[in-house]
Amino acid sequence: MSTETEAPAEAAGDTALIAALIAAAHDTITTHRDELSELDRAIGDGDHGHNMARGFDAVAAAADEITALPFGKALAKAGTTLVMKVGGASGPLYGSALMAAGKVRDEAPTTLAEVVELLDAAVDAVKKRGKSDVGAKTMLDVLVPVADALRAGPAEPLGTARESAAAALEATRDMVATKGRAAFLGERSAGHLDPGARSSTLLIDAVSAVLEKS
Amino acid sequence: MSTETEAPAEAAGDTALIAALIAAAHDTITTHRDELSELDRAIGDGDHGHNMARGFDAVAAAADEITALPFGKALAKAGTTLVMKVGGASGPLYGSALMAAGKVRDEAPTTLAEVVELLDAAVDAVKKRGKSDVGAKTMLDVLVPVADALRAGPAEPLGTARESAAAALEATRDMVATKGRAAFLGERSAGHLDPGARSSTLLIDAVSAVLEKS
Amino acid sequence: MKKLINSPDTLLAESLAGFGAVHADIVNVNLDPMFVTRKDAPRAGKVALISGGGTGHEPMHAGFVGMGMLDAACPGQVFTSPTPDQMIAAMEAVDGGAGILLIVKNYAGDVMNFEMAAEMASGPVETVLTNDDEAVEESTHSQGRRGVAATVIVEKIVGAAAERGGDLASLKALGDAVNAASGTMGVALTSCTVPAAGLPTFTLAEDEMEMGIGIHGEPGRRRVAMMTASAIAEEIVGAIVDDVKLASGEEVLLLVNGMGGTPLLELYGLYDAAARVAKGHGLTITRSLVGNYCTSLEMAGASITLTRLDAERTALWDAPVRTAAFHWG
Amino acid sequence: MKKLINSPDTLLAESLAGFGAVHADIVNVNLDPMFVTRKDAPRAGKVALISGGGTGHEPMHAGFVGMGMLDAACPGQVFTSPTPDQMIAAMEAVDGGAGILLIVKNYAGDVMNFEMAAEMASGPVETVLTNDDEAVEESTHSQGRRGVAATVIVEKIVGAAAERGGDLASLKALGDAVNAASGTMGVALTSCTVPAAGLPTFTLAEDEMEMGIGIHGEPGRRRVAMMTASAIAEEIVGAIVDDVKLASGEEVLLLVNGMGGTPLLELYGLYDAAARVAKGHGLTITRSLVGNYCTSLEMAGASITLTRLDAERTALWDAPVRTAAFHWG
Ligand SMILES: Nc1ncnc2c1ncn2[C@@H]1O[C@H](COP(=O)(O)OP(=O)(O)O)[C@@H](O)[C@H]1O
Ligand SMILES: Nc1ncnc2c1ncn2[C@@H]1O[C@H](COP(=O)(O)OP(=O)(O)O)[C@@H](O)[C@H]1O
Ligand SMILES: [Mg+2]
Ligand SMILES: [Mg+2]
Ligand SMILES: [Mg+2]
Ligand SMILES: [Mg+2]
Repeated sequence: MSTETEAPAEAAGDTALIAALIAAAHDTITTHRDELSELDRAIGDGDHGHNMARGFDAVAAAADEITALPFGKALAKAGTTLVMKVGGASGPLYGSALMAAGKVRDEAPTTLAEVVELLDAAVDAVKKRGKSDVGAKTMLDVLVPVADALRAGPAEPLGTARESAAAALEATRDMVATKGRAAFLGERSAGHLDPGARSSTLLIDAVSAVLEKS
Repeated sequence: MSTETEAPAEAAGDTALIAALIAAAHDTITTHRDELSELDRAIGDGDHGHNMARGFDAVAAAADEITALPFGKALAKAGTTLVMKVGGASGPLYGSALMAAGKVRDEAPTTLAEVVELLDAAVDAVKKRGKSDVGAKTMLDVLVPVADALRAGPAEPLGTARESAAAALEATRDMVATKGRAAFLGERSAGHLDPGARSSTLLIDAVSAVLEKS
Repeated sequence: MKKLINSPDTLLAESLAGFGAVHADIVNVNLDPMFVTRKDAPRAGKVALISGGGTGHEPMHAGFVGMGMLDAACPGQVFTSPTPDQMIAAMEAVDGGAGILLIVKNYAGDVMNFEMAAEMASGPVETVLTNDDEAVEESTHSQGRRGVAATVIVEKIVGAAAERGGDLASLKALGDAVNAASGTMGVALTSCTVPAAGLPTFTLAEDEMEMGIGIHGEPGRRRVAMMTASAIAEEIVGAIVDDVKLASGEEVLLLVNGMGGTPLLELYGLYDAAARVAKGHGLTITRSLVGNYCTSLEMAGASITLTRLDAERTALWDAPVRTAAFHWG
Repeated sequence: MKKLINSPDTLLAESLAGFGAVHADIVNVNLDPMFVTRKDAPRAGKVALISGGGTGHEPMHAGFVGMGMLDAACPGQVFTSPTPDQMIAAMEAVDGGAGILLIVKNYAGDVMNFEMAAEMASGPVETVLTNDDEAVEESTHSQGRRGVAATVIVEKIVGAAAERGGDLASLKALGDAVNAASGTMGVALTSCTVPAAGLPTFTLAEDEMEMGIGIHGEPGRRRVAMMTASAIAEEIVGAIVDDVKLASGEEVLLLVNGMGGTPLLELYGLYDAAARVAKGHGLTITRSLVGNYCTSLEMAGASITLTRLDAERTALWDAPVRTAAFHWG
């Protein structure tokens, strides 16, 4: 993907892109399943990796159906699938995020501005569904900084996304959680990465890698 | 105590003897409470020391009442107290033993033969109550050999009682239990001393020590 | 991890199948998606009560499905909220045309999943959020307190009111009121082990306990040296009395709830201690419950709940109930 | 040792006091000597059923005192037989003039203590000895098999028959028959800890279980590597079917009983496995029970019991019962 305006991807192109995105997301979540649950064991209930894996297994299983859809509808369908399969907090959050992003437009984004638009829609949905905002030690503490960094129109958007995600994830370590299960720990939640922030970072890395090749 | 016939002990003498016997029995059981429970943990349910201590605590608490009785009645009363306080298998067994021994005659035994008579009555009661006999890895495997050794009329009855008890106790180690909880272990009960045999040995030692001094 | 299971992956379905077979006179069990309904659902003209949440708190909630209590329960994965598809299917199965009341424990996951289901529902839906856990500081900008054992009491009392024909708005108000009149706090002596995780959620030393434990093994107020039953009762009952503002002379329900791995012998002893403390605060215990009702897998520990009673709540508590876990009246 | 108690010495009295307070509508509790009677005892003209045994198996036996089941229960110290003074006091409290039936689990201590009490009693006394544990080899010269979870079934069925006015001889015969028609075997995943001892009775490695465990932590048939629920069910149900000679086509009651530290989630899963195996043997499961009924303090594990049913036993099982632990009909 370049930062310049390109011709809209064709339907066939979307299919391949969607398939690649699904595969990459599924792959990274599966690979890091135990790490995510381990992080969640420290400040939550130890199931985040298993929740996410259950959800992305279902998305991967529905790949044929999803890839046949226009990009926006595909996002929304993946979101619904997550909602219906994940359970826990992360299901409605990631699900609502994808459902909202999918509503922005049917076609795949072709400019950085359009990508930011999708991200913003996703972030808004997470905020609304989670009644939360940045600083609560959640996935929003990765998603928002990444959206902001891309909004600034960096020269190397993929590198910027990855770097800002990594830095933002690390920044969740010192935060005291006020939302989600980790909030029950109060001050004791500090000193650990947020599992949802980590899964967001993984997904951003996976998407970046796909876009890099496409 | 000598092996020769003596004049029957007077009431006052009985009181002192009974008091000394109660104190000695109570003392040895209390001192070895944890050891007895430890033995029972290996092949039973780990409560023999606690059971016996509960019983002899009650006997000691009733010492004033018991020592006021003629020797035979005192034995019987101690037996009833054990029955009502110990619970478990050892309560009815030691209780029936003392109750039966107490019925033999009112006066304290003054000859070795009379002591053996009491022991035999006690052993019979245990066999009947426990529907058991020697070789089942129980207290009978100490009580019977001691009675037999004394029946032979040894020159040093107290030493003989102690030695035969110690040897008999040790002999329970290789036995396979067929009565009591240890029987549930089958072959696995071999290799451990029987807790009831150990408490019998302790009581025989305690009684011997009292008689030695009297 | 040692558990009496075939595998963590099949446990839920097998357990639910077993539950359905044992209680076939009371419930229907649906395995895909997973939900449990009362045998005679839907009840025309009756508000349908639905609860649910992660598995691992048995008998809550499926054990409370039946006449006089819940119309349906949706079990999620262990300690994980159920998903909207389960809730929607359950709603359809039990909807009697008088609206649906969701009883939801206040956890982000449960709240959001039930919220999505409610948004997708066609008829009127109200939600009672339970948040009785005194161990968590209440604060407006945070997640707020957890819903724990008082959920059982809310489900029983509101369930009885629904059975009597209460309408949706009044049931929602009753549920909120009972929740507000309740406080709970728990202690853990050991951790539980989530089957899929295979490792204990936390560890406690041989002389430690966690005061204020959550029902998923979330840490509590503080980790302390083992306390006696009386000292535990004193701290917990005191915290509830303060927060719920229970005044001397008031009538209460006292629930001593086991976390799963503590025997009844100890729970009744803890009840004795808690009752003593409650009476010391001038409270009159008019209803009692002791047992494993809102558990945390095999965790050793217990929670104490006090609920302020009045004549109506007492009558609803006593009202007939026929579920796997509750059967009286 | 971590327990929710004040001290091992006060635990029994405190727990029993709590039990009495919570179930004051069903039972009377006497603390010295310790025994529990049904509220409306004595029942004139009714045979009085009395059971008892060491504490640590809750809800057995006090939880089974009430209409349709036991007239009295005598709790001993933890895992220790109660004493004759308790039994005699209980007999006097519940004697309705029609005789007394003792239901006693076959342990040397229980047998001898109840025997002494029976010898001291004035009226007619009969005893049903339960010995359903398949893990122990039956043999005439030995202690014989242990009484375990089928005791619950004997108490329920004979209790219902007594409530209907059965006479002493017929109740004794019924109890003996139900016991003979039952078999049980259990597994332990962890040990329990007797409060007064303070240490686990035995230890199992992280991958071991004890097959054929007793309800006091007595070792079983053998120590084995952890097995799946299905494999456990296969071995246990197979052993019972063989021993009780259950033939294809027969009707049975299937009880999956928790040892205290295993959650309902697993017990229902084990039920599912056991039911499958029982059906594989051609049996028809017409009655079921799952839960913690004959426990071993906080031990993790479970036992499976099968009892051959007939029309009479089934009707007696279904007959009304009002105790702390059983309430139906
Ligand atoms: N209210 C919320 N807003 C935003 N993110 C949240 C919120 N609650 C939880 N999260 C995110 O969800 C993650 C936990 O997800 P997961 O473990 O799958 O669910 P659960 O907490 O129900 O077990 C947290 O690490 C956090 O990033
Ligand atoms: N049938 C019996 N005959 C003789 N002695 C027995 C019998 N059963 C048990 N015992 C003795 O009792 C001892 C156990 O006593 P204890 O631990 O107090 O009772 P329980 O076995 O009921 O816990 C055994 O070590 C054994 O010596
Ligand atoms: Mg989680
Ligand atoms: Mg013992
Ligand atoms: Mg979760
Ligand atoms: Mg014992």
